[in-house]
Amino acid sequence: MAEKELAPGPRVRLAVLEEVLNLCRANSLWPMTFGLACCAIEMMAAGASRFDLDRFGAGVFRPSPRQSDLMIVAGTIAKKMAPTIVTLWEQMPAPKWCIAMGNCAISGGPFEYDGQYAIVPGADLIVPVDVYVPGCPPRPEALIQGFLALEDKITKGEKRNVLRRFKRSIVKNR
Amino acid sequence: MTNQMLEPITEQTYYLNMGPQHPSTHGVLRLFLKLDGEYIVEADPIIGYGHRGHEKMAESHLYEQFLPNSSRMDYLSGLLFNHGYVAAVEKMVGIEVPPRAEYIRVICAELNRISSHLLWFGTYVMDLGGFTPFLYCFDDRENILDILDHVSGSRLTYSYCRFGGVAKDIDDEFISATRQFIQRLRSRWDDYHNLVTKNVIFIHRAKDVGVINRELALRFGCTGPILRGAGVAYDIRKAEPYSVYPEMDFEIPTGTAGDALDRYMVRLQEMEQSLRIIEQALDRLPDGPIKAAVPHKVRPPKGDYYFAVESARGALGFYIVSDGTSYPYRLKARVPSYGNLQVLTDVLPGTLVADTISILGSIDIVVPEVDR
Amino acid sequence: MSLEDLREALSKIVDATDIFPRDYQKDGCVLEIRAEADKLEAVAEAAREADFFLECITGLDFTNGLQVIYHFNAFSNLSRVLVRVQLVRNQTLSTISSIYDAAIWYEREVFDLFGIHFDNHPDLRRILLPEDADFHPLLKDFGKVHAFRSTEEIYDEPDA
Amino acid sequence: MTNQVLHDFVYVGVFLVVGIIFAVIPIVIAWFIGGRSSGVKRAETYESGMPAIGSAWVQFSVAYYIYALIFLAFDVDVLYLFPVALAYDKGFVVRDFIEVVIFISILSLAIIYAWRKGVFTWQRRS
Repeated sequence: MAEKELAPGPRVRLAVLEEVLNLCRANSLWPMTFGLACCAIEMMAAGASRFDLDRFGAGVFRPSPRQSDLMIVAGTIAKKMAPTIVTLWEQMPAPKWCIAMGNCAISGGPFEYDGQYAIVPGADLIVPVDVYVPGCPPRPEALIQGFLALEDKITKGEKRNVLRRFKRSIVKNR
Repeated sequence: MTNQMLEPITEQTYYLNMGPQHPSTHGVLRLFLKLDGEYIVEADPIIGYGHRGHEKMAESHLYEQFLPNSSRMDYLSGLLFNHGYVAAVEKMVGIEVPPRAEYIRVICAELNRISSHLLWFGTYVMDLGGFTPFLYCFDDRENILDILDHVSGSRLTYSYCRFGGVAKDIDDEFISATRQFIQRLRSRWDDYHNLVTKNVIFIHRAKDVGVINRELALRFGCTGPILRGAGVAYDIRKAEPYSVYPEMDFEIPTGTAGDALDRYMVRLQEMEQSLRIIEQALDRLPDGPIKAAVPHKVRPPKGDYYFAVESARGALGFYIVSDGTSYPYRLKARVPSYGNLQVLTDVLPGTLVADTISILGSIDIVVPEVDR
Repeated sequence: MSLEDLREALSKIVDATDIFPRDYQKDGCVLEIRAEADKLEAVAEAAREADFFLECITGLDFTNGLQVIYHFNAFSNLSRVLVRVQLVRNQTLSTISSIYDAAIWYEREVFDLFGIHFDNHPDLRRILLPEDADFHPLLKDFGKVHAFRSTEEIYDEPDA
Repeated sequence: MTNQVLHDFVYVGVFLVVGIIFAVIPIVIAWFIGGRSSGVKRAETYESGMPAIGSAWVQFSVAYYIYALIFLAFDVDVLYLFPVALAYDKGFVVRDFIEVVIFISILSLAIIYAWRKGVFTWQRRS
C-alpha cells in the first residue's frame, strides 16, 4: 500500500474537548457487520448472549459503513474481495479504526504458502489496521481483549478510560 | 403517430447489488438483482469473494497437512467435513477404524450438525426480523461448543478426526455434559415452537415462499434439507451408509410442499433425530482403543476414489485421485451448497426483494464452502 | 431400479467395452463409463431419463491431455455413476446445461479453473476468480504442485 | 398598528432567530472540530461495497406513490390534532372527545378504503 497519506485531522484541535470525545468514542464503538469467513462466526458469538459485547458499548453492529466507526476484518481476504474492503473503509466517516481479526486477516493464516494465487496475505496491505487479534478463529474473549486494547489506544492509556470497569492490563502498575 | 411521440423513453429496470457486504447473505455472497420495482426480474448470484484455492493447495500438501483445510471449508459443520475427508482417505488406504473411535466420531458429528442447525435457526429468524431467537440459539450452541472444545480443543475449526481414529478419548465429563445438553435442548423445543413456529409473521414470511419441488432439485443437484423439504427422503447416512450409522435407528424427516416453512420444519426435526442418534451412540459406546496404527505418512494406492458424507447442508463428497505418493494428485470437494445456491437463479425471478432474504436464509449456505 | 435401465440405455449409446462395473466399497461408484466427447450429450440424456441427478463435474490435468469426470447419482441407495471423458489439450466439449441446469455453474467452474471451453454454454465466464484474471490455476503447470503424471501412471488398466 | 401588536411580533421574530441559530451552530461546530476522512470512493453511493450500476432515477410502479398518499392522509390528521390538544378539556369534556373520535374515524376511512382495494398486498408474480 502506498505511503499512507494521513487523513487530514480536524481543522481546530481543542485538547480537552478531544479527550472527552475520545472517551465517549472509546466506550461506544459501533462495529460494522462484515464477516468474511470463520472468524465472522466467532464475532457473532462475541456479540451474542454469553460473551456479550454490549458490556463495552460495542454490541451495536451496523450493517452500513456510513454509521459505523470500527471495521473488523474477520476472515480470509480473497483477491476478488480486496477492492470492496478498501471501498468500505473509505466510505466510513472520519474517526474510524480497524481490527484485523484472525490469522487470515493478519498474515494470510493457514492459506498462505508460496504458490497461493487467491488471497491477500494480511489486511494491513490494503487498510490501516489498529489492533491485530491472532487466532484461527480467535476465541470471543480474544476479540473482547482486542476491543479493550483498541479502547486503550483511543483514550491513550487504560487509567484515563475512567468509564471502564474491566482492567485489561494484568500487570498491576503498568 | 401522435401518442408515439409522448411515449417517455425511460429505463424500467433497476440494478441492485445485494452485494458482498450484506447482513443477510451470511458471508460474502453477491446477489446481482435486476429489479422492476419490488419484483426481481433476474437474479445472478456472483460467488468467488471467499475463494481460497483449497483444491490447488491440496495438490502441494501432504494428506495430513490438508486436515485443517477440510474443516475450514464449511466452518459451521467443520467436524462433518473433517470426518468426510478422513474417512475418504481411510477407505483409500484401507485403514480399519476401531469401533470406539467410530462411535465418538458419530457423536461429535451429530453434535456439530445440531450446532450448525442452531446457528442457521438463529440467523434465519434474525434475517426475518426477530432478534431474540438468535440469543436463545447461541446460548444453546455455546453448550455444544463447550462440549466439543473440551474434547477437541477448538470451537469451530476442528482437526479432531485423524487417520485411523480420533485425536483424544472422551471421558465421563464429556458424556455427562452431553446427556445434560440433550435434556436441556429437548426442553427448548416448545420454546422455539412458541417463539417462532407459531408466530404468524414468520409463517407469512416462510409459507409458500421459494418453492423448490423435486424436479427443480433434481435439475440443480440440490441435496440436504432442501431436497428433503421437497419430499425426497435422500440422506447419505441412509443411502450410502458409512461409519456406524447402520446400527443407529433414526428417521429422515421430509416436507411436502418444498417451501421455506418445510425446510425450516425439516431442520428442526433433524435436530431431534440427531439427539436420538447421540443418545443411542452414548448408550452403546464400546471400550477399546481410539486410534488404529497408521503409517506416519499415509500413501494411498493409485486410482480415484469418491466418498460421500451427509453434512449439515447436504451430500458432501470428496473425490480424490491418488498417484501412489503421499500427496493427492487431485482433490475435489463436492460441496452441497454449490448446487443449493444455484437454484436461486430459478427460484428468485418473480419474487419480492423481501422474499429473497427469506429464501436465501432457508437455503442456508456458507460462502467459503461454495467458493472453496 | 433406475440403475438397471440406465445401464442398458447406456449400452445402446456407448459400446460395451467402455462400461466397467466398479465395486462401491473400494472406490465409491457403482459403474464407470468411458465416453467420447461427442457421445456426452447422449449419455447425459440417458441419465436424465433414468431420473439421475448431476452430482458434480471435475476437471483433471494429465501430461497426455485433460479429463472431465461427470458424476451422476440417484435419490436411491448406492447408485453413483462416473462418466470419464478424455480430451486433447485444447479441445472443446459440448455443454449439457440444457439437460441439467446444475451444469451451468459446474462447467463455468471447470472453465475457470482449467480453461476447458464448453460450446453453446449460456454464459461461459469466470465464476470463482476475479473477472480480470488471466490464468487457470488448477492446471498442473501453474504454481507449485507435487507431480505431473500421465493417465497410464494413475489408472492401471491400459487406456481403452 | 398599535405597538401592542408590534410587541407580539417581536416574540415571533426572536423565536424565529433563535430557532435558526439553534440549527446552524451545531453544523458550524461540527465543521470545525469534526475529523475529515479521505479516500477516492468516499463520496460514492454505498451499495454493499460494489460500484452502483445504472442510475436510480428509473420509472417505478405506482404502488409506491399510493403508499405516500396514504401516509399523507394520516400525517395531516396528526397536524390538526395539535391545536385540539391545547384546547382539549376546558369544559365540555365529553363533547370534545366525541368530536376528536369522529374526526379521526372519518380520516381513517381513507386507510380502510385503501386496505379494501388491496393496495397493501404485494402479489407474487409467478
